[in-house]
Amino acid sequence: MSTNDVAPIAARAAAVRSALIEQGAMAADALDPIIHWGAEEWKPENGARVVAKAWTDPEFKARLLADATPACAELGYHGPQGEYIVALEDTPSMHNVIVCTQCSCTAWPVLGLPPDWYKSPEYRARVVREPRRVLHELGLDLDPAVSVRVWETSAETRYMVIPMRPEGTEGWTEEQLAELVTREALIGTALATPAS
Amino acid sequence: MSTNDVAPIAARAAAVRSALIEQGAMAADALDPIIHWGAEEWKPENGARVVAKAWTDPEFKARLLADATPACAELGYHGPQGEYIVALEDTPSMHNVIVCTQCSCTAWPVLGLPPDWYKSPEYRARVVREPRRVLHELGLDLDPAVSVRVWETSAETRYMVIPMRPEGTEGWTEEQLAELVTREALIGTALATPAS
Amino acid sequence: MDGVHDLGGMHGFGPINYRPTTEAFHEEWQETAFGLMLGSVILLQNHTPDAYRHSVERMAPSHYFAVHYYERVLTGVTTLLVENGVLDHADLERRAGGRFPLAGPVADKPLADLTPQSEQRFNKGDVVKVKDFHPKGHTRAPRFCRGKQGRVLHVAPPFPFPDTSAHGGAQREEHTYHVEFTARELWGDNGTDNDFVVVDLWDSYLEGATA
Amino acid sequence: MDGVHDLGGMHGFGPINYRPTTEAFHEEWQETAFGLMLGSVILLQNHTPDAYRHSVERMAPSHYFAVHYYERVLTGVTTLLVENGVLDHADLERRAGGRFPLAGPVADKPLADLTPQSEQRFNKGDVVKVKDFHPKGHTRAPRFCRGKQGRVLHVAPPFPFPDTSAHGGAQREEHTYHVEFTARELWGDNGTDNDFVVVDLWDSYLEGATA
Repeated sequence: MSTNDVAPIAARAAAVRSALIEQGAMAADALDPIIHWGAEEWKPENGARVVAKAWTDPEFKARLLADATPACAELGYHGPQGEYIVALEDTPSMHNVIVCTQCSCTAWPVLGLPPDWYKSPEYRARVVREPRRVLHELGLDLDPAVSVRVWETSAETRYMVIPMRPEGTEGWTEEQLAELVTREALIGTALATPAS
Repeated sequence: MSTNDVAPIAARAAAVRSALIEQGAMAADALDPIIHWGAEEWKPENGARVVAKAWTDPEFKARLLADATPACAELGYHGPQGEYIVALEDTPSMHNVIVCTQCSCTAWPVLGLPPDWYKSPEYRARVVREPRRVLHELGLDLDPAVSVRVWETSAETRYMVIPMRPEGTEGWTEEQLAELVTREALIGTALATPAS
Repeated sequence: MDGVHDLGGMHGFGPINYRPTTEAFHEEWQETAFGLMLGSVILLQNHTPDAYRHSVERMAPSHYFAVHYYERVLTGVTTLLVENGVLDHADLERRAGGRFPLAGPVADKPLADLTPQSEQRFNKGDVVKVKDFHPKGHTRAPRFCRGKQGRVLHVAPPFPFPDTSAHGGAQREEHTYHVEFTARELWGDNGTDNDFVVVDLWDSYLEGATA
Repeated sequence: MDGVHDLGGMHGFGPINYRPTTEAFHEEWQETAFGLMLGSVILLQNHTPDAYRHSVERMAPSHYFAVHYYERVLTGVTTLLVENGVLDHADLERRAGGRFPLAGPVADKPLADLTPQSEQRFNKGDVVKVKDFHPKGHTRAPRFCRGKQGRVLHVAPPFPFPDTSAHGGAQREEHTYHVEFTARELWGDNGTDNDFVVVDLWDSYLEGATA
């Protein structure tokens, strides 16, 4: 494709928005609440709170692993791309990691919109084929004895990883524990680690 | 890939050439004969002469279909990418067409270097899967009863198509007949047709 | 479709630009693209997420790989809005002050010849095989697992079948299954003994198999 | 490698820009790229066409699809010249006055676990099946025919086996076979009854089969 005469992407986006508004197909502020949800409400801090509660409340954890959708909704996390959430529990013998090879599906209500690296062709192509090498490159070295399950988000299930609770966090509050869980830990490319 | 700071392709080509020359790895005129052969000597007019001779000389045609490499060499056509040439004869019930899906291999001595369209991802991707539709788009409508063989140049065999001799060319000279055979006819995306 | 978007397991991709960030959008046009992607649910009749995903898949490969995710989003959504007559392509190019490349057309006969499966045919622990089918249209069976055998880990609820839903067909629902494949099954001698890939697959994509 | 260069049968590609032309080169740099591609045979020790082809395949997909054929040629050849220590990448970028993107590295363990076949195992008329293998390195078995059955039309002479030759391995020779596949075998219900694809395949890629 010749790219010289292509309009700048910002101009293309503005063209679509202005055309819809001027034609009366869309109110001038119609996108504002959507963008607000994407930028502010759907965020990994939500999933971190789910994980912290699972670490501290065995009954909640049982409900979460049995059916994560209502369990997340208990904490107020539900909505688009969260219609059917499944929680994947890491164990000493099994590490879980999430990808969407064909587009970039993610559980928005608990993970937030996916980060650029998760949406990259490089991650999408490689993690299903060489997960240990990818994780190593991203800074996570797994013991070869630990099995790896890569979860491909090919249908409507939206996954979240429940990483293992770090040692040395006995007695921490849910709020303190939630601080240990990044978006990358919820995807499975990082562990939950105490600030060193 | 960020393309803003990439050197222009002409500057990159010149850089390689000048570096090799200045290092003494290559003489200043070392590429000239190669380029001459690519631009001037390997050309579809060669293959057209082969076809015209096959149309008029049954014994040559028999040798060509039995082993095209020495038959083409009889006319002086041999060299790189012509080490093993196979001639594919079109018949009223079978049409042949050539592609190289993985790169753009062609029988240089008889077809010349491949044209841009042959090297395009579009041709490479589509002609093996939907040959009739591709041929239709390129202006060649085949009778549905005619079979199509698409020849994928995946190893070292280099193909050339022997199109059917057009009706109404009885008594034409080899030179006249050769004028009817384009590079596209040697690839199989066109027929040999008398100038209308 | 066997498209370049179906990236799982493809070789030739280099290092991942891994920069954990917290903000969802880096530039305003990305917000607009995202807003339009969700907003198009209201703007388009018969809109489905499957039709949207397919609109992105139909982008020219040279365009698909050259641009940021949200340019793919904007291109796909705008293609649907133009195809459905909501917007006019020439008007958009005039407004944008330059070319506005859209995705390519939907293929003729986009559907594979799959048998609809409204009942749950498989259960946890079953061995299944993914059909080796190659439709021209939208499908969510990644190419890397077609023809491969795996084991059902979990039965998920029924969801609309994307291959028909993307093409204006029946919104029929089918169960999906979390099917675990061994890396050796998928990648042959390049696989590792204790690596697994779990793919979420609709019932129609599968047939029964024996271990 | 399962790379984006392996285009046969991929969907999503649009109209072919079909302009029959007679000239081989449109710009001088294209002549240079072609000259270097052939000239590198002399400049490089252990040079093989297979190593050259693989150097192009290793380009980043975003680069591969964005550029003209002869830019791919130049990129591949230059990558080999740099990898073999003939040229220095930084020096080239200084000379060119900007970035000079090269192809990516060769994969670890690029070879598939195939059994060498120095003898001709098949004959005209035999039914054969292409192994469903997925090496990380160079191979000339197109992905669209892997796992598929066809019929041998013709036995070609032995030629160096590209999968090893591209990676500095033994220059062993094996027969290749022109194997005819029906469109239905390759593309399922999208195939047509009287369409065929003939693929030229090395002996190691094949196993015997029954019709």
